[in-house]
Amino acid sequence: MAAQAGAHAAGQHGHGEHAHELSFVRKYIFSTDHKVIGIQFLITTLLMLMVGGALALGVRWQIAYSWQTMPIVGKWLFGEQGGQISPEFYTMLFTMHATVMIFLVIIPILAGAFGNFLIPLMIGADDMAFPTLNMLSYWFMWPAIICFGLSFLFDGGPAAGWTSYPVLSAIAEAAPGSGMAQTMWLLGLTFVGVSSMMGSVNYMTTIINMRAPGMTLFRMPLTIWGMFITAILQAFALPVLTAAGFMLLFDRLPFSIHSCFFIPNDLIINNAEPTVGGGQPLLWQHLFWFYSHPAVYIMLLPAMGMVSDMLAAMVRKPIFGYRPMVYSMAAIAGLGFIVWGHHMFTSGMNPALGMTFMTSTIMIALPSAVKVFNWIGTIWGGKVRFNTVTLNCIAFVTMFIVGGLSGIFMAAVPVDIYIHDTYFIVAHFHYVLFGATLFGVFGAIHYWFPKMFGRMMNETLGKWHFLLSFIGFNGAFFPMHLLGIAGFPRRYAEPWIHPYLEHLLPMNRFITISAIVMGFAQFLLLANFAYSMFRGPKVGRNPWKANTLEWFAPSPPGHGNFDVQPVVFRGPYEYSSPLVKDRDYLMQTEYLPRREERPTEQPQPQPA
Amino acid sequence: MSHATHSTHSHPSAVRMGLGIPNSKLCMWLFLGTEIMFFTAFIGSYIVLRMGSPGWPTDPHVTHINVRLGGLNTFVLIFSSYLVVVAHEAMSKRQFDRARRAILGTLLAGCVFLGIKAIEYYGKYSHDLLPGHVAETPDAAMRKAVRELREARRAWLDALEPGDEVEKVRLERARSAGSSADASSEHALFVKFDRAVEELAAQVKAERITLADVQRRVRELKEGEGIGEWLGGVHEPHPVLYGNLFTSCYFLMTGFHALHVVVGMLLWAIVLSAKSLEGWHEYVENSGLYWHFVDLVWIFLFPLIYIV
Amino acid sequence: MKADHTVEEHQAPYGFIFGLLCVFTAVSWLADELKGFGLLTNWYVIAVIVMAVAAAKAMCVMLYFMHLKFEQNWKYVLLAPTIILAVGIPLALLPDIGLHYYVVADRPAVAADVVGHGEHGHDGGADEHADGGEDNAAAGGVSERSGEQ
Amino acid sequence: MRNFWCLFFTVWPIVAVGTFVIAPAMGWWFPTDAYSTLGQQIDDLFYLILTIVGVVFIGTHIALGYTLWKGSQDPNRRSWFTHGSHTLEVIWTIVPAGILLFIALYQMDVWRMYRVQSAFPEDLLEVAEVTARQFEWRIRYPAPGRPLQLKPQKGDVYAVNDLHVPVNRPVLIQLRTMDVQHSFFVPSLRVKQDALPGQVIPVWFEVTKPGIYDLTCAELCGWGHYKMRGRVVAEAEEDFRAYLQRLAAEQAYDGVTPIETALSHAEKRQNEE
Ligand code: HEA
Ligand code: HEA
Ligand code: CUA
Ligand SMILES: [Cu+2]
Repeated sequence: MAAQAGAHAAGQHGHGEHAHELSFVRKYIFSTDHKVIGIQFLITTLLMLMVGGALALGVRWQIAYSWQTMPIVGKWLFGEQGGQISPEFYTMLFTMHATVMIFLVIIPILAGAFGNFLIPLMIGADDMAFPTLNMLSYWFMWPAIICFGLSFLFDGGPAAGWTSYPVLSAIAEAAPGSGMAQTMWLLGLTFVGVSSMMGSVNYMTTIINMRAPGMTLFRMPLTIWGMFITAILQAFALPVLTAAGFMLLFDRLPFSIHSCFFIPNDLIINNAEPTVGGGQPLLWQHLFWFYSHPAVYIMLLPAMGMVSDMLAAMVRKPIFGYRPMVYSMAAIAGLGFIVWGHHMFTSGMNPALGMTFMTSTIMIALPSAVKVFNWIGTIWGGKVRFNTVTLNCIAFVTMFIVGGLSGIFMAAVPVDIYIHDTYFIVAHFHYVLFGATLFGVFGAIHYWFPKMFGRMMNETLGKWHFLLSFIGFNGAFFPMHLLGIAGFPRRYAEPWIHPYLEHLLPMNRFITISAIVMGFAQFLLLANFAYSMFRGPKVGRNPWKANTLEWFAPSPPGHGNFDVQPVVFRGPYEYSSPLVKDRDYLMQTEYLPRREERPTEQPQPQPA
Repeated sequence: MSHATHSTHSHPSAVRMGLGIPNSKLCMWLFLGTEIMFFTAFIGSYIVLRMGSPGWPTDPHVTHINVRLGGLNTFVLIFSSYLVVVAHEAMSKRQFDRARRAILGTLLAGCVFLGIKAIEYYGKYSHDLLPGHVAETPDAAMRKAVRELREARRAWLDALEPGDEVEKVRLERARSAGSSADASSEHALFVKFDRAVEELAAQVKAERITLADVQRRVRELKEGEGIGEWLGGVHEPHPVLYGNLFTSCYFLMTGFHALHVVVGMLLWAIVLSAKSLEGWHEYVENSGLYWHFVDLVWIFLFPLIYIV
Repeated sequence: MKADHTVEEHQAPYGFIFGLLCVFTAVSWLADELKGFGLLTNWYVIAVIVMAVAAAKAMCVMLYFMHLKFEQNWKYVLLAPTIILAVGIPLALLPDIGLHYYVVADRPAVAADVVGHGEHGHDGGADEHADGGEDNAAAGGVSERSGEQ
Repeated sequence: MRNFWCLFFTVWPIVAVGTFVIAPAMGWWFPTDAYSTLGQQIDDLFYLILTIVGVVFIGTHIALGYTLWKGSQDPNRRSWFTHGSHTLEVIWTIVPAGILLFIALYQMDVWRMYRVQSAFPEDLLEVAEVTARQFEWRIRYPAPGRPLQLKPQKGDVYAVNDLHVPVNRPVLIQLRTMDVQHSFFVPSLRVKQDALPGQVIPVWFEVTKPGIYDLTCAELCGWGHYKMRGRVVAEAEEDFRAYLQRLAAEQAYDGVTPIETALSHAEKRQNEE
């Protein structure tokens, strides 16, 4: 079926016949196999994580040791400036840090890497609905990487933050030196947009139309639900950002012909001629956050799904409240579309809108609460083994609680008036983005690595990586809440010129050191990854004794995934089912000759 | 292993859970969903920007929006959409020749649409109604006229007195040559023009002249024999309040729509380049969906831009 | 697969729909022409007519040309959220972009009466342009209609 | 090992809570108490949310720690086979819903007072227009005794990075920007409002304690964003008047009459009026 669709889409070139004689290039580089593409995404994004992390360390260095020469790299990078970072460069650092982390790490690692790898496997399909489109979606990330990379080269670098609010981002004079860089940045944004777009329609089609026999919607693992809902969010929200990006791009045209959607009249910027426009900068904020708020759930829902699957498998227990989990994900997605204004409480928007957005934002904590309680419920009465996967999943849950709860402060508008654009926000989103999502991803890497490469990852290294990351992470980001409460504004190249912040310098040094610890812990992950790829102990099909379909395929699965077409008989979470006595898992594909009784709760012993 | 793979691939008959519509059609519909959001962002922005603007140029003499051309274009697109359903129907009945003719018709209609669009764009261009170029107030319009006249003078001067000396020197030379030459010579004409420009510039600078006067003088200059042909880049000053925002929106929306038309035409061109239409049924259906969508967008753009 | 069975698909009255669409187009064109003759001058009436016509045309194209009439229920699942969002965005942008809660600082005066948006009028924010206002109107910069928007 | 991890996941929330408990004593807390009326309400709200959130945080982590500890004790046990509990789901949907709704409704009032123009205090004094630009705050006071106009007037008094306001009465500033976005942020007063290009945004606050407060910029506005430092000086109303008079006199300085004389003339003239 995939073959057929592909052939239709791409014209008439044959498909399948040459499956066993693909050249190296077709097999590993321009491959249309979803698993290869997934792994390509994974490796690319892990490398990008290092890039983004290195930029973050630059940010941290400047805050804690303002204007001091960075050890080792400082002289080399900023020789002309006497080893110093310039304020423009600092702006570029955090802009690119956020850009890389969000657009080249978190979104592609979730949807691109795990989405690609897992969706066909978990629903029992041979491949994605459109393998070629899938390949393109990976390769469209490269122009984006190149554009973002090029924006480093133009002197100032993009200088408007990842939110790139006009007028700062719309008029070249506003940020001298950033002219071409900002334009490149917008182009890069368009390319990641195209890439995600291709991915998301493909995922939706695959999930809707290519499920194995018996795989009804409510037998899908939560990972698939997460990916599915993410794809929907992506499909509805992303075009708006792309559209807004084009509008900003046209506003920036370096010729005398340029539009003025976001440029009001009579601004005198950098002593240039007053602008002639009539546009409205607030429009960008609305359009940007209309995408970027759903995007934060795009950066979370797949991780939520994966963590649910991992937790259930690790504690050998059905997920607590499967349907509420699905519904709450859907609710998060639905509500996610009507809360974007909470980023704009102080922006000068209509206060009536502020009230509406505040209510919806606070309400979004509700489905999140359901999820948190269900995760705890899943662990409740389960058999907990503290391996790397479990540890990362638990970290996900606790970090998400922290990040989510700090969201409540900000959702309360009056409080947000004070903490908006302070480090409280920075703490919040690193807790949800790194604390939740990235720990979830770390868990997922360890969990699905055996399926990807047929080998286990090293447990000891994994635990050390977890321990150092967790401690470093909390050391770095927990104190940021306090910074925020102390009124420490974000995006400050040198906060220390403000006397009311001076006493916070030691805390910032502590944060920076923690960040360095956390940063270097990531080398353990890379090392573990690279080492285990070639040297890890080999495993069979189902090393975790899990239920979902991917474990039914060989490890690693060949082209076409399954040697036997799977047929699905039950939901994905029948761990410790009373129907089978000799083991504590019951795969979705297993056919039990006896008619299954409806699993009841009574005969089971209550949790310890 | 690879054998097993092979067999699953070449026998797509495996039962699947799903909607029972082909993947490609499902994908096309999902894609159209994203396209709706894409145009929503543009159209929505246009609507609110327009409402938020204290004024908006709507007079066709000012905006050079031509409802008749727009209506004609609407008709052309609807007609092409009709041809597409005809083609689709013909494909279902395996009347491939008829389908091919209909598709060719669609392609041609697309060309006509773009042609008319080009005429409209040219109208805007020739009045310099381009985003960022529009003078919004009478003052700005007059200053713009002076600027354009000076540019025209520079071009003329370059032709008259080529060389790499500073402009001032060449200007002096041209002036003195002009005053001594007989009245019909190129140089004399130039001097006449030059004087007019300088006088106008001085008056505009001193705010001693009304817009209507400037318009008249520019018109006279443009009609002036021997001078007019140098003034192609000079436009009669017509301030259009909020014209920049208006043209920004206009070109954004119609431009992206036109881009979609071009993509659609490419899709049709691919079908036509196939030797036989056998097996293209799904392709035609999906491209048709896309084409109808493009039509649909225009159905909304037409009243929003041209009429309201 | 399914493609083979579409042969005996529902034959929609394509020609009739096409005719209908042409008539609709003519109606909106006419609305504009009448305005030219001074017959239909109320901006709102014109706007409502042409937008209603556009919606009707869109329905025709979607239902028949795009075969939505003959599709199964997935069409609702796909189109309902899309349309809600598509209508929702402009509505949500309206309070901030379409109307202004705060005073707009630097609007060239069209004519003082044009600018008012609800309670917040145009507070003399552009004196330097004030005298330009008449000229603009004279030059056709803004037609009388814009006042009603 | 398993006990280590149980301990690990118990200790970290304790450390986290502990940090928050000792933070005020360590000076890692609000820069100062809130010295504005609305600021105090914001702080109250903050503490309310902090309490709720703290309870939720501790509660969820106790539950988490407990389940982890129980679950890791007996490696040979079979897990509890359950697909969830309807009652529990309902409970933990309804209870947080109630709490959240309470938070949402409870704070509406503060927000309304802060931003909704019709809910502003009656006796607002429009002190100045603050215009942000890269990278400074320009302040325009009306001439002493005159009301503030939207457009600059003759006799207006100008200052840079130094905003004086009378204490103990609600004052209003008109916030605007000459170029890009900025944000008017006075941490000690808990005031923050973006300056939006193209619009004039009224911001009101009532300072409750005389003093000099830092004014910073909280919206990225270019390379010099961090150094857009100003101050808000809150002083008794007479002092504020005197300051304005003095500033006006200084700006009207004709190069001959000594400032002090000019000042007394001005005062006399005003008294006569
Ligand atoms: C994965 C990413 C992610 C996630 C999941 C969230 C989740 C949430 N976010 Fe966050 N947010 C960001 C990423 C994310 N955010 C980013 C990147 C920014 C900054 C962008 C920038 O400016 O650069 C931001 C900024 C941001 C702001 C703007 C702040 C400002 O700039 O002034 C606000 C304001 O309301 C907010 C709120 C919330 C809320 C209410 C949630 C909720 O979804 C959280 C819900 C979860 C819980 C509440 C915890 C679990 C629940 C319980 C344990 C139940 C009981 C709880 C109660 C009864 C209270 N976020
Ligand atoms: C997924 C998203 C994500 C992730 C993972 C991170 C990770 C980190 N972030 Fe980031 N951050 C954002 C998203 C993210 N951030 C966003 C959206 C912003 C807002 C930007 C804006 O305001 O516009 C932001 C802003 C931001 C700021 C605020 C800057 C400011 O406002 O002035 C800070 C400051 O401390 C910071 C720090 C860090 C640190 C220390 C990490 C650490 O977790 C990083 C850990 C390090 C690694 C994982 C890599 C390890 C690599 C090495 C050790 C290589 C070393 C090599 C050399 C030194 C050559 N981030
Ligand atoms: Cu001004 Cu930041
Ligand atoms: Cu958000």
